[in-house]
Amino acid sequence: MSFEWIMIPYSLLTLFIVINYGLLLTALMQKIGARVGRRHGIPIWQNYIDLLKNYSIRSSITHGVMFYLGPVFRLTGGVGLLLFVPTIFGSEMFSNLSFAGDLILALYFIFFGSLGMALGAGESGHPHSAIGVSRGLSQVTTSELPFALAVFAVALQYQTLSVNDIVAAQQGGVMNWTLFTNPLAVAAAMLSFLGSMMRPPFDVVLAPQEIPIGPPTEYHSSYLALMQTNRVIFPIAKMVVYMNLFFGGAASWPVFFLKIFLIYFFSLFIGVVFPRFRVEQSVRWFLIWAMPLGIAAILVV
Amino acid sequence: MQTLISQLQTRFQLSEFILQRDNLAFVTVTREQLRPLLLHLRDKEGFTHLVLLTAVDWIEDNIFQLTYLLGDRTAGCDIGVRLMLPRDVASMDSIHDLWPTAATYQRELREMFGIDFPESPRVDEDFILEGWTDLPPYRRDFDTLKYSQESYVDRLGRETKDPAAYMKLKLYPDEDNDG
Amino acid sequence: MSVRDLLSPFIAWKHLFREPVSIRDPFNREASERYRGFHQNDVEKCIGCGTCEAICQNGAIDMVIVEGVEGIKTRPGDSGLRPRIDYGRCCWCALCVDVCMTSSLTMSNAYKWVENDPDKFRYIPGVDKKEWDNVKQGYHRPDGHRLNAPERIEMPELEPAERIDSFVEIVGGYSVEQARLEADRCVTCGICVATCPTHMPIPEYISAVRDGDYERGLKLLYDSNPFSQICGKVCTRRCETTCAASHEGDPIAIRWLKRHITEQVPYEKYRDIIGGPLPATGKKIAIIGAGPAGMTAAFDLARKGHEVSVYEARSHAGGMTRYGIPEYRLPFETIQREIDLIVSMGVEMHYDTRVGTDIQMQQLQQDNDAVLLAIGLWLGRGTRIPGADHPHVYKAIDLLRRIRDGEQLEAPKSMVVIGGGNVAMDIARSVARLQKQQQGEINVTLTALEDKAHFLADPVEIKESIEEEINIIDSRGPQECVSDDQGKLVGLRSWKVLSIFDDQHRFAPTYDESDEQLHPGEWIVEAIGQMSDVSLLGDALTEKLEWDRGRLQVDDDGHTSEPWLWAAGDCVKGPDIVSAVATGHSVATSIEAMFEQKEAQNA
Amino acid sequence: MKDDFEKLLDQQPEKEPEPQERPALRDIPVREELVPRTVTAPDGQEIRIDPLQDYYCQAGPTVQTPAYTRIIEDLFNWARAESLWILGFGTGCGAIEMRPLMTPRFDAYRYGIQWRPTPRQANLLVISGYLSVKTLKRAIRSYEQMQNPKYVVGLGSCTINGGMYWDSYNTIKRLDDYLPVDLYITGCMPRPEALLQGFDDLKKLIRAGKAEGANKYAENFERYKTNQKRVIKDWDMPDYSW
Amino acid sequence: MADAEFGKADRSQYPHRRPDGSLDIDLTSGKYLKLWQGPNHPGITGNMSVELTVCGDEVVEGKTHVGYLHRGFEKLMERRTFIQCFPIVCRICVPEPDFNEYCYAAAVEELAGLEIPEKAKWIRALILEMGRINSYLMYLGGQAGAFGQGVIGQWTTYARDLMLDRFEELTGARIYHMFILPGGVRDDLPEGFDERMEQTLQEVERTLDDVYDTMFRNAVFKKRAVGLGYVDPALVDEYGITGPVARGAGVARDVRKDQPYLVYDQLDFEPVTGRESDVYARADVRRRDLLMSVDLIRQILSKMPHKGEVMATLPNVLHWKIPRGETYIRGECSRGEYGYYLVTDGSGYPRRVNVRGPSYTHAMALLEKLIVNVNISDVAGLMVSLHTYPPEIER
Repeated sequence: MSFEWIMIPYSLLTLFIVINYGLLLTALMQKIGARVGRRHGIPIWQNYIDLLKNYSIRSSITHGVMFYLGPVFRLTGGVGLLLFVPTIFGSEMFSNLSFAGDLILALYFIFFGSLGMALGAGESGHPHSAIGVSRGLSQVTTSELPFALAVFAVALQYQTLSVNDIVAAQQGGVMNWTLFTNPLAVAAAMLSFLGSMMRPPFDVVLAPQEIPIGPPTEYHSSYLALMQTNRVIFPIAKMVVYMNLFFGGAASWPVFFLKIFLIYFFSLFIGVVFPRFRVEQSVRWFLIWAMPLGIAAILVV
Repeated sequence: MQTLISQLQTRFQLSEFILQRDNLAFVTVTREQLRPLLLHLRDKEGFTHLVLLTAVDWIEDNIFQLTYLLGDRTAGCDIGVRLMLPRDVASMDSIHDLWPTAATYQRELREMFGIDFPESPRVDEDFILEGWTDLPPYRRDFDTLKYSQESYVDRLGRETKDPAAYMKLKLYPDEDNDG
Repeated sequence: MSVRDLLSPFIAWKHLFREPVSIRDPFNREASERYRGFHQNDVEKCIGCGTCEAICQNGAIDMVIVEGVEGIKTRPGDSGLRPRIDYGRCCWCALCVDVCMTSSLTMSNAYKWVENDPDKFRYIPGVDKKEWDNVKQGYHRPDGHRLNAPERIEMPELEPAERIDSFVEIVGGYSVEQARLEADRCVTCGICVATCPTHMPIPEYISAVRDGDYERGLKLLYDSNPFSQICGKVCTRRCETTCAASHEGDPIAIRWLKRHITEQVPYEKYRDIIGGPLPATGKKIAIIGAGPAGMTAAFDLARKGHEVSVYEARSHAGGMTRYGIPEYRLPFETIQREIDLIVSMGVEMHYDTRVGTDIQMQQLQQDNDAVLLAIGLWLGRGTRIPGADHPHVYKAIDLLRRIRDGEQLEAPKSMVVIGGGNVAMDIARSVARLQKQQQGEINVTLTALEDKAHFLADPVEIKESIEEEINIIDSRGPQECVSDDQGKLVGLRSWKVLSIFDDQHRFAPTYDESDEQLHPGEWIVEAIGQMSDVSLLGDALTEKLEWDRGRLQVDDDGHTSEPWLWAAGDCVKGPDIVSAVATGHSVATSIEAMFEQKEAQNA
Repeated sequence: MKDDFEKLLDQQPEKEPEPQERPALRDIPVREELVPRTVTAPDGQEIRIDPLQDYYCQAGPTVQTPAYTRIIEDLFNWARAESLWILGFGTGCGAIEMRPLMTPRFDAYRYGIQWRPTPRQANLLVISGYLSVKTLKRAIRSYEQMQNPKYVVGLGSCTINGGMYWDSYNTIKRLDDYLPVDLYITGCMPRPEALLQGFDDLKKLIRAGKAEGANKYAENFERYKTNQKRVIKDWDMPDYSW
Repeated sequence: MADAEFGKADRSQYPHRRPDGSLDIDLTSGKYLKLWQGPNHPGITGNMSVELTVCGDEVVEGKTHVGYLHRGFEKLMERRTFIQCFPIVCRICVPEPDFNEYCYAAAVEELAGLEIPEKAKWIRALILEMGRINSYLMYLGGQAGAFGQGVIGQWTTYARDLMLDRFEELTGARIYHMFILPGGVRDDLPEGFDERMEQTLQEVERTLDDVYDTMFRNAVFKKRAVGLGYVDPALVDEYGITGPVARGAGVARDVRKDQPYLVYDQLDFEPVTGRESDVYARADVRRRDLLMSVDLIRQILSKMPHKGEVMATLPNVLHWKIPRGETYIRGECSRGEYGYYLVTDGSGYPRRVNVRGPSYTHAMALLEKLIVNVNISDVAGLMVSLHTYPPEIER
């Protein structure tokens, strides 16, 4: 695929849609979670207000350059991830900047954000941030490992490193999805997915009851707003990757919305009802349960 | 309870025995005998539970009363061992080695009454108060209302009238009632 | 880790499609029926006694002056103050509601109050209008939940059967324990002090009873009332009518507690406790009449060091307490102790000395720096109905005096008393005793214009009279003292009273003439009021003085229009022993002030 | 808002002519970890550490004016009002009613109210009842760590005039001496419904642009600090802590 | 298990003790980190703090700091009359205030020689059990929350809210009931209270069923709670441990049974005990104790006399004096033994009141002991499992 200038406004449009969908979706997820807790939960538009509010805070203080760059890196990671994988399969407008090797780039971006965050939060000097970062890095590392293995398995399976091609290979019926063609890889990836969504049982990084609230402790006003923006983009971007790799991608926005919702809901479904693991417990959990699955997936392929 | 006390009385010099209830008695003991008595009660008589340790300020008599309340949970009865301490040399031997939890009580007594327990762990650390510079607040000669009014500012504009005085002012102002 | 442990938690998801349990509109949710919310006060019921302030451990309540609100005025029984509550202090424990003496203070179930000015959280419930003023729900003191005993400790008394045939004192007096319990009921509000004519420090001496410090109590008593022993037995105790406890229970037995103090202190110690007179000043004062008013003034002035002479027409001091009150209420001994105490302050007594005959007013005026007229009300008023001039129609006051003087009266077989005041009760009960002693049977009828609820007599008197088989017939207007053909009195004819006063509250009784009764009686006693005998003044002086409807006109201090002459006691105000004491005090103060003024002029 | 504050300023001189210094019965030691010291780094370099200077910033707060046009400021105020983030700091017994507030029965999330565990992200400090001197110190620090605009709600009668601890030696009586308070909710404890009402009223204040406590604090920084230091004897923190 | 291995980790880098017993910790060495949890910390129950010295992820020393809620109650009571003390005592323990009211009232009654009506005793017991349910419900939410399971707290707080409604209609207040005053209780039960109580109890039971399924039968919760915070039964006496913490260690001590007060001798129950003495066992003891309270309330409501006074005749409370004496009254609250030591001197004011809250021993000496070698993540869960309420420590 060759680069065309029109792809830039197109991908910005994608970004716009995804941000809005993300804002609404996270609110919706909160509402669903609240329902389980027998209450109504936040209004569906609450995230917009919170975002606006945080941008409108008048004062902000910084702990150094990295502190400032942390959220920027994180946002870059989210946006980058989104932009370099095709959002809607087969659509000229919403394929974004995907290219032949985009799968590797995607993996890189997934990690990039966390690293940026780690640097920024580390700079803030707050012990809770520091603890959160060390926990985060160890957990992310182990949780991404099965994912990487799964991706590797999938790449092997389809013999390509282009997300687009992988999606293309899954077209033509539900049974063609990686979900069914390579269930082990999907299982490994989904377990890893749980680990990256910052929901119980793998939210020890944030853990409000222990280290309020982990890495972002010191972040506020526009920094926080940046992070919030990222928090709605990044999971979706990530889920786009998942959707493309394992669930047959999406050929239209409605299908996209539905699939993203379901994938997101999966993490919620588990997260609402479990407490969290300690960090070494979750590391061990990933190594014991998810890693073998990933390795098995490769071996099967 | 009664029999226990009479047994104790043969071994220790006890005074002022009060049987408050069937299952609660208070005895007064001398400083030297406190520790043997506590040990005896704990190890021989089954009073293994240190319920509380606190002080009472009898400022008129210039003494602090220390009350060691021990409980026998199996028999469901308690004995309060009282010890009179001169107020001006308020210092007492620590019993944290008998009950580790006594250290906390002793820290509080040190802070709130100014009764010292040398050897008790962390006894000089701030416990409840922080940066307190006045008299230990639980002492009777510390006036909390006075301190409060001196340190903090009440909201202005409050005043009250005594009904009888106000009626006098209003109904028979000229009269002098002193006879 | 079992599979069950992995799956079981997902049960939580069953709530997903259930309606949330949140309250739809939490802004308008009503609190429960009993909720202790913001205060309400029925300001018209409230008497401003300040008990709420006393019990509030937060110092949240101030008693503040409320002006310009209808129904709130400083008057006997109402201080005119109202509680203001500081919601920067309140903790909604409702002790103030529980202790409220009139149940005027209650709580609504309103609970929302947000303000950005912290000074606005102070308000006077009932006066400062709030939206919860008319809310019905909320905490009110539950029935039977009292923080102080509503019932008076009963006074040990002789049973009617034991007392009816003698003049032995009925009331036994409290024991120390009983007195302490009764004193315990007092809330120390001091509302009563204003009502007491002589403003005795009632809460203080009740506190003394509570503390068992009777000597302090006695000092307090005698500082304001040298007739404390007597008042402890026969005071009209107007204080008790305004007692805060009387609104929801029995008033404190203030009189009995006063009596208790005087009984507990040995008489020998009285003089030491009260203290002797000051050094002599050389000023001389003459007092005419050794009743409560005269003797009070004598006591006050003698203690100041003045030379006081009292002129009494009768053979004993005490005035109306000696000659007007039956012995079963006030034994002689009590009076004597009181008088002896006053005399011991250096008062010179001249018994059987009638001013006007034995000594002249002019003489007194010349010999003294001041003269006090305390001659009381010794002439009984008559009804002037037909037949009232019959020799067996008596004035109550005369009969009482004769009985107290020890005269051996022969009681009639039957007797009718006209009047519903204390004097009427006294004579009825005294004669009843004589009847019981002499004939073994009581036949006394008491009629009055008023209905029983409006009798002027003390309710206790009425109750005891009924116990003593006095036949009380209320709302009867006397028309004629009927005699038979032999001129023997047979009884009183009366009509039923429809109303006593007209629209302008003037005395103008109307009768139902169809309802006529004849109350049989060999004697008829009129007990409808007394007047003073002012003949001693002499015509010239009588002419000079100012008069108001038959009474001497005096200013607030008892000063007459003559600079050297004061008047006090029943002859200016009353009849009532404690008022007499009060006027005695004020005259003494006034005379003292006059002396000081003169001194200042001389100097 | 201005009025009552001026009133408050007027009141001060009459009541407190001079801060009463009580003779110290014992010296308050500086906490071990706050003592300035010299440490040797692994590479042999000597580093001078003064924790009170190094970890915190001494600069006072500044007044932050609304820098936008009216319409944008209004929009921002609306957003601020509809997104109240409460600092999860239960300073007194009032904290007990915060839990029902955030749970199914009252579900304050419905009204845009959430709690945040860190002062940096919170913009509403709820002083839930009495403040002991020891907590006051922490509350002040938490407040100062919050970002402008920030709001303070005093909850319960003890924040207004001492409440039932009016004669206690260890609790402050008037919150507005130490922090700028936007609203008070009376009660002991105020019910969750009353709290919701209070937050609703606070929203109105914010929307009207009247909740400028942070600027008030900056303007009168000296006075607040003087008051704070009068009661907090153990002042082992810089005047202002970012 | 893996955890056991974890416990056997290399200890060479851990600080050793100085001769005086304190730990030899050189903060400047960079090996250790001082970490304050609280007072502004959501994982801490109430307003208190723990000063942790951590090495890696593990706590080497923990010091409890209290006093943030100190109001000086014991001092304030010395200048309040006996009745004036009654509204302030309940503030000593916010989540379960009724034990303060009961213990104080009972102590005053004993020293004043006041006998309270039979019915008042039943109502008092009812209120105490209702308070216990509230306290436990709050605890369950907190325990799950400390391990990151928020939904339990939502449910239990709702159930607690319903119970607060019952409190409100009975006592006239939600949190500070101020209903048990010396001499009895303020008022009788309101009309129809029994039925509404029954509905609430059923809702509580339903909630508990859910809680049991989602919290107690939860792999992750077990992973976190089992084996954490082991309390040696031998420590029970040494550290003055009472209540569910002791019962979780298998020591069947319950004041309701050992020294029955009010009407507990007429009720049918057995103390609930556990065996493992870890966080999970304590949570389970409390859950079963809660169910027992539900049963006790049913018993109380059915056995309670229908008629009768609820308040003894008090002397005028404005000048109520109590002769010289001293006594100690205890009750079994949801955290353990709650007691009041009251000394009177014949005046109208208490000479000395000392409140013995169970948290006093649990949160100080015991917590400081248990917290050593615990992972930072588990500090909150461990603290909550001791069920401490700071205001009763510092009063």
